[in-house]
Amino acid sequence: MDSALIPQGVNRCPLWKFALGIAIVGAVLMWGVYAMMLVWIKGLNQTNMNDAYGFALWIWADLSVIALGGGAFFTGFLRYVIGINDLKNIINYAVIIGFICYSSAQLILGLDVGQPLRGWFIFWHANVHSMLTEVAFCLTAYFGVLCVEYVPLLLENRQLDRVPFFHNLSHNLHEIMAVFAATGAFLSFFHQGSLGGVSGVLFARPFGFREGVFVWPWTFFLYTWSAAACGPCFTILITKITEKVTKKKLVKDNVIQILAKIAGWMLATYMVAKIIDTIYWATVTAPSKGFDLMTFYSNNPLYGIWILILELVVCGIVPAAILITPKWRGNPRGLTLAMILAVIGVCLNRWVMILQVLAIPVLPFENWALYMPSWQEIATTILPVCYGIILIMISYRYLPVFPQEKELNPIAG
Amino acid sequence: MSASEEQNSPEAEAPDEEEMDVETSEPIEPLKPEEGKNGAGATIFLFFILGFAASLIVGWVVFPKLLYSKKIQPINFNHALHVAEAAEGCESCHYFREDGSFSGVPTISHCIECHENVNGEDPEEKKFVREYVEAGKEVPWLIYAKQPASVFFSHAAHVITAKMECVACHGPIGESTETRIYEENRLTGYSRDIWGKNISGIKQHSWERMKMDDCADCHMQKATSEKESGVQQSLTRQLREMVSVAFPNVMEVKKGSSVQTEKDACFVCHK
Amino acid sequence: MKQTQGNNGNKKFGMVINLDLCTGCGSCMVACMAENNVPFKEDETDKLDSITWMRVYKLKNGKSWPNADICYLPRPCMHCGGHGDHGHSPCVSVCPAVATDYSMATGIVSQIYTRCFGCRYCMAACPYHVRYFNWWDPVWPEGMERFLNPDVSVRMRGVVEKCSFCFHRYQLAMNKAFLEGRRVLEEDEYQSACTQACPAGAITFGDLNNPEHAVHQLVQPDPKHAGRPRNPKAFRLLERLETNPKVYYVSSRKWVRQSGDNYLKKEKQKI
Amino acid sequence: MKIDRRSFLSFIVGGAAGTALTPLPWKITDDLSIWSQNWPWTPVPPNGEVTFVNSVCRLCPGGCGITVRKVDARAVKIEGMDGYPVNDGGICPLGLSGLQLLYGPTRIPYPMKRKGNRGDGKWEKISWEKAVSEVVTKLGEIRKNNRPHGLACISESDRGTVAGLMARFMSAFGSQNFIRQPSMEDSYELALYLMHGIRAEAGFDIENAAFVLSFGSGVIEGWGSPVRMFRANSKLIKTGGKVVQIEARLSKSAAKSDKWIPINPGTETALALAMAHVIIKEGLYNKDFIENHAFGFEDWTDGQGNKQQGFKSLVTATYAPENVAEATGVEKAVIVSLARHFARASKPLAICGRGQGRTSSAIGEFLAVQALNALVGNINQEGGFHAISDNDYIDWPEIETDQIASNGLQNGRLDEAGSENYASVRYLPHRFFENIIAETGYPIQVLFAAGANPLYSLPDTKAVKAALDKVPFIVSFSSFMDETAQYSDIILPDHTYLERYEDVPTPIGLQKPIIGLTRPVVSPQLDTKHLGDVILGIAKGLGGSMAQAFPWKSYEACLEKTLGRKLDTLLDKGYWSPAVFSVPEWIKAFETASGKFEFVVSDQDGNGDRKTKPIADWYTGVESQGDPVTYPLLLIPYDSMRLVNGFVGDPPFVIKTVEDTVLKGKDVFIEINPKTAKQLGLSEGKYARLTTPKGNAKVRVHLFEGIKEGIIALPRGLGHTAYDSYIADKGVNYNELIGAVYDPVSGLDAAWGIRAKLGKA
Repeated sequence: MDSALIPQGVNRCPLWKFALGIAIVGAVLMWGVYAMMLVWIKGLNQTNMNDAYGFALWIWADLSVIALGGGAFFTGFLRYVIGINDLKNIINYAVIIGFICYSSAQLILGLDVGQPLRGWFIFWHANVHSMLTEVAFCLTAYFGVLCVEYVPLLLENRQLDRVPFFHNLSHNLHEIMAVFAATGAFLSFFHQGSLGGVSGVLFARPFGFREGVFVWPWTFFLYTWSAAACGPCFTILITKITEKVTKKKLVKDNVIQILAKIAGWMLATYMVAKIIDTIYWATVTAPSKGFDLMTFYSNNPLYGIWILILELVVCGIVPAAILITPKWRGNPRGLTLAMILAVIGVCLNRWVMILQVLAIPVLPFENWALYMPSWQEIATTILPVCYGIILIMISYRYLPVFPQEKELNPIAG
Repeated sequence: MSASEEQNSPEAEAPDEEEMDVETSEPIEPLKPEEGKNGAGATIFLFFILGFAASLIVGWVVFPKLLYSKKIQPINFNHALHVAEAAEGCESCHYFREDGSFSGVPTISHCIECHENVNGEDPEEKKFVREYVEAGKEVPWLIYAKQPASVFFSHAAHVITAKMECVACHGPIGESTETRIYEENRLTGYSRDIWGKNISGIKQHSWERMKMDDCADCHMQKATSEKESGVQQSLTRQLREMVSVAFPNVMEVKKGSSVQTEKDACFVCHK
Repeated sequence: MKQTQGNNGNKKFGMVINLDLCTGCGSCMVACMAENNVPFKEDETDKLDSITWMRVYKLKNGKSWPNADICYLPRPCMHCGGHGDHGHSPCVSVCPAVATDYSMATGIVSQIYTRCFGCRYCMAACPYHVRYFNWWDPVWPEGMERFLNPDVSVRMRGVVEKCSFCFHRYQLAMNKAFLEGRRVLEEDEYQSACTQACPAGAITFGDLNNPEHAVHQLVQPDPKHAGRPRNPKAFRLLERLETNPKVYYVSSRKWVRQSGDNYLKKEKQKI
Repeated sequence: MKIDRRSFLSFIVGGAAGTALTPLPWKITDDLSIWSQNWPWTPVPPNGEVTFVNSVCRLCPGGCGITVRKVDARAVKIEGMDGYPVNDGGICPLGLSGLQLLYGPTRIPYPMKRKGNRGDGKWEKISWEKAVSEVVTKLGEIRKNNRPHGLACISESDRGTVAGLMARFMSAFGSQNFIRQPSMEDSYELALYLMHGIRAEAGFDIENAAFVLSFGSGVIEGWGSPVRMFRANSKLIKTGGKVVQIEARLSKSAAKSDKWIPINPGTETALALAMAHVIIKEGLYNKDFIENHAFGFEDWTDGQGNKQQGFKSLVTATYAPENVAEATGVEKAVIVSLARHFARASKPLAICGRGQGRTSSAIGEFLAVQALNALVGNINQEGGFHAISDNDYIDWPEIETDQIASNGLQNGRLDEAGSENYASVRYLPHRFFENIIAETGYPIQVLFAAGANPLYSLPDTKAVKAALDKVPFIVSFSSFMDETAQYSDIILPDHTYLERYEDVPTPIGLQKPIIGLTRPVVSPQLDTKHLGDVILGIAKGLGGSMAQAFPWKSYEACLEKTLGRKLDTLLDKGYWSPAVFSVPEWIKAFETASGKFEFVVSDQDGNGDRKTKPIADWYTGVESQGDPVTYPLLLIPYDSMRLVNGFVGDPPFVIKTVEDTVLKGKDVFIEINPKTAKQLGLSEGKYARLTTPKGNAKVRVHLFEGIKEGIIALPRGLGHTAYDSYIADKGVNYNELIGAVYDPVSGLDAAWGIRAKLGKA
């Protein structure tokens, strides 16, 4: 029925199956939408956040999706600015994933503020000292860039492409994509960094605060770096999952290997920086405020030293080692494992840098504050996941996302 | 987005292998150039203009009419007459209390001092005495210059210390012989005087708009000079700043107290 | 005026709480709630969702019976001056919309509820947990809204609020001063509600820049160290973080003074 | 021209472009944010003219001066009155919350008559005329049946004109059954009557003391007049005065004192006597006072010629420190040192009355503590104990009772106070209710509850309820829907203290007499009526001698007449105090048979004959109820300024200040030593079942190092079943778990705790 919209020369599942898929994911999405409406109408009392946890699951989700969406800016940077041409075979998908991540982030932010109708104050009454201001401006600007990057792909839809205006527009946009990629990388550098600054500048929160080493606040660069390292991992991971689901090979191995190798080296260097940071913080910064390292990891039922080991070793050093070793990287299982670990690692880092910061009592006579999200928070966090799946399903079905698909999957006859 | 959720998507459930079920695109023709292309273009342009014009009318004419409700004051009050009759002019009714607060609109107990009985022929006065004085009810005046709940405004600071004229903010209301229509923003509940009569928010007199920015403008001017304005003001301000840096003892530039904005701090006018 | 010349005429309002005198009765908390229109819910036992601008903490010395000891510690907003007392308190700098600000003229950290859009970054920044979010619409039982104080605006759902050092009382006192042609207040003209109510007289409030004020004399702030107390019995909470609070505590008990900050194990052993 | 899809799209695009150039989107965005700043459901308090009204708080016996800030007709804030002799500007959490009671949902809006069963909460609104006439009819009936003594009244206080009118009403009516809510006043009054020979109030010159020895008194937890005590405590700290707290639990007072001496609860009498032992043995007592102004220190001979033991030989024989060390849990050396410090201090003062002093105690404990004061000779001295004779400004004409009333008055009090067994005691509320249940004496047909809430605040609430079930007609005059009002048959609601005039006699514990004036801060907000006027109305309705006994037109007229010229001072200054006041010298201070301070306790029958029980019987405490095998733990109550324990419950502001280690959700925490908890297999926050001989309750566990092993503590002031949803059904009422324990010599309820057990729930 919708065959007129499907790109030429590729196979897609029957419409009913597609519709069923959309319907099932859509049902979960509607659950999220219901929770979202509850939150907007009744207020943030629908969450389990409290005065100790002003930032919680949502902000974690926000920071995580932005880190994971970092694949878009970094792949774009590599493809258009550095000029690694092979990456053109995955860039479309990286852009779509980035677009989903960033639009999700904005949606979550819209939910998270207590007064969404006044959200625009962040632009109109901006405070230049605040990390969030920088985040808001760069994030919005970069989302604009992502839209511009997504548009040409949309216009390549068979029906839209027939309109000469759209056809030309798409072509021209492709021509100048390098400019946008560079802008995107620039903006991303800042907002990824500012997100790192969010906890890094909290000088009265010794667990989050970072100073010294090279530049203040050090978390600024760590965040940019980790996003550049783990974003592409996420892009690869989603590509692999898509291949699994569609039972097709969509991107050639050499493309994946190039990206994985770069991500690996980014991750490895990031880990060096992160370990230096951790050592400096644990031995200089925190003790100067009266905190032994172990006070951050004891006297509570959740946050033990295991979390530091998990983040740095299991989800940091291990995937970095796999990715920079050609033999291990070449092994599909090794590659997948590394991708999963890297993604978990960056999400865990964001969790720790937001939620653990708030969990740790700073006043000596206060206790650890623990928190369990409400179903409304969970539903609204799953909502963007569903939205992402649906957008990927639609994009994959109707747009020529993978340039190598036709070549890798010739239609018999 | 995590791997597990992606795999839950129905596409994971064994894509059909049968050729028949697989939707494959059909080759299609590129769009043919339409006939009468110029004519169509003109039509499209016409509709663009139509839409454009319609929205301008809606936005500039219809919208303001819809946005504000019009209310008539409960009593048609003659300021000019009262100012002439009252012994101390404006201060007879609008005065400072001992604690420095400003009385604002007088309460019925104040009005009774003169209007315990009907004094004259004016039907409005009769109505006032009958409906409010005799019933012991306060008049539900609609306040043109009503402050939002978040604002603290010190009349004493402005009128006594800074010696400002009432007219600067309230306009020549003391000369009015009848009350004008009170327009209330249906969304915000604010008096129209706050945003300004002009829907675009442009003002000709200082009293025509009383938004926070209008307060801030004046407070910024106070920080530099009271009379200069515009370019002249900013130039002298620059000059003063340079002098003050070089010779801090000679000249002191008054910066606002706010660390964030270097204007006056928020708690000067907010509560 | 002589004493204030060194500070450009700026005031630095601060509080000294004598923990030896404090009985932990909770009057300061209630006085604050009553003065500042703090809302309440049926269940306020979840202290992480219970707005108490002033909160009294119970400190324990950690010893077992019969050597156990307790002490109560009232905690208002610290009105931090930040590093070097430049006004960059932990919370002020992080607010993306200038809804909270530091005034160099008074040293008070303001919170403008109508500007705040509820991102709660300031709450994450504050180690003292003085900032509270209005998770709920403020609701008073029918009729009880009659005791609400018009000098303090009621906060709507979805914004952050905190202790203002009863700044509205400063505004009102200034109002009176303006009427009387003054621009400077006497020490007793501006006192916070908790100070006024404290039945044990444990709270002292005044201008830390003014050597004639009791707060200055009680703690002898050291201007070289952004106001660190020179009185050995006095301390500030989390002095090591260099937040430079303007709330000082006095206690004759060593363990109480040490409860005000974090110490490494080896430092503790030395003590 | 063809209007196709593209034309339509073009129209939309043109419209969008045009709209962007109009104020519409920008103004709407702006206005929506302004709307969110002025949500119509968020109240905006109206501004107006600010005025201040001075009055006196009536929410506890503390009698603090208050200044109420008003904006136009609204009262917006209660503050302490500067310069008021009791509190000088300070104010407690409850006093600050008064407006929540005034404007709150717990108020009774109009006279109401019960519909359905008692306690169902179904009420019918009736007019004041009907309400008064109902009561008049009921009272008329019992008078007609010659049973006026079947009327009883329970009241918070027996001082001041309103309580005076009520008491007068009872007398004129022909009933002796005017009962006051129990408090430490009962014990102090009795101790003063026995030792000083006068009916007087205890006054403590704490401000000027140098060494305060507190036997469990919550010096900074609401004992006496709370704010005054806070100020006195602060003054002591500033002047270097010492406070020693003798208490089983590390209370706030204990923590703030200079020294906390943990003691086994209930052994305070023994400790005081052991201290007396040391003081006497070491000759540290005030020789002048003991030799010249005291009787019964040495052994003596009574009217029958029998040798009687004196105080000295009692304590030297029995109360050597080493003898009491084990029982009290206080080491001998500590007792000796404490006794020496106390006796050698320049201005020592011993006080007692547990916690806030809202219960009576064994008379022996008060006698022993007062004996300490006598030994150091601080009675009526600066910084010492002052006996303040009733500052009797109420001088009303004698009542001329009619025959019915005279007959009624022939019947003694149902509670047996003043009877042969309990000769000097004035009120025994618990015995009153027990006698109703046991149907001893005569039946009570009508009960007035005025400013008292016995169904909540008397021990063993189940028994009180059973007693109330036997009273056919209960009249409540409460302003608030408290437990007793909820269980009454008709409610004639009083104004709150912010809506009425009333004189306030000397606050409890003050060392000089003053009168305060409560006055209307706002006009009555509801259809309520001043209790004084209601009493006058009922008396008038009854007519005859009743009407004659109340010659005043209204309560205000009565108050004016009673206070005379003092009223001008009261209206002007807010309080009246005698221009010159001093407590009498020792030589004039005592009106006992000997004219001296008496260590021995004897009935004085006026002809010099002394009849007494042996001294050892008097100087003794009581055991707690329950057997130690079944109930291995001891449950004691504790008081807090954040938990109101009088005739009102916690207003919302005050309950908000309660810590989450005291109350969480609807669960109350029981304080327990971690070691005891471990033995019982309980840990922090766990639910437990608390059982006493009187009842049981579900509680949660809070580990507290400030309490001795084997002892558990529960706060007073929770577990209300009435009032509003801010306080009702939160926690457990301690009084449900405890019963009265009789002091055999005085008849007073002397319970200080009860045996208990705690198991997993």
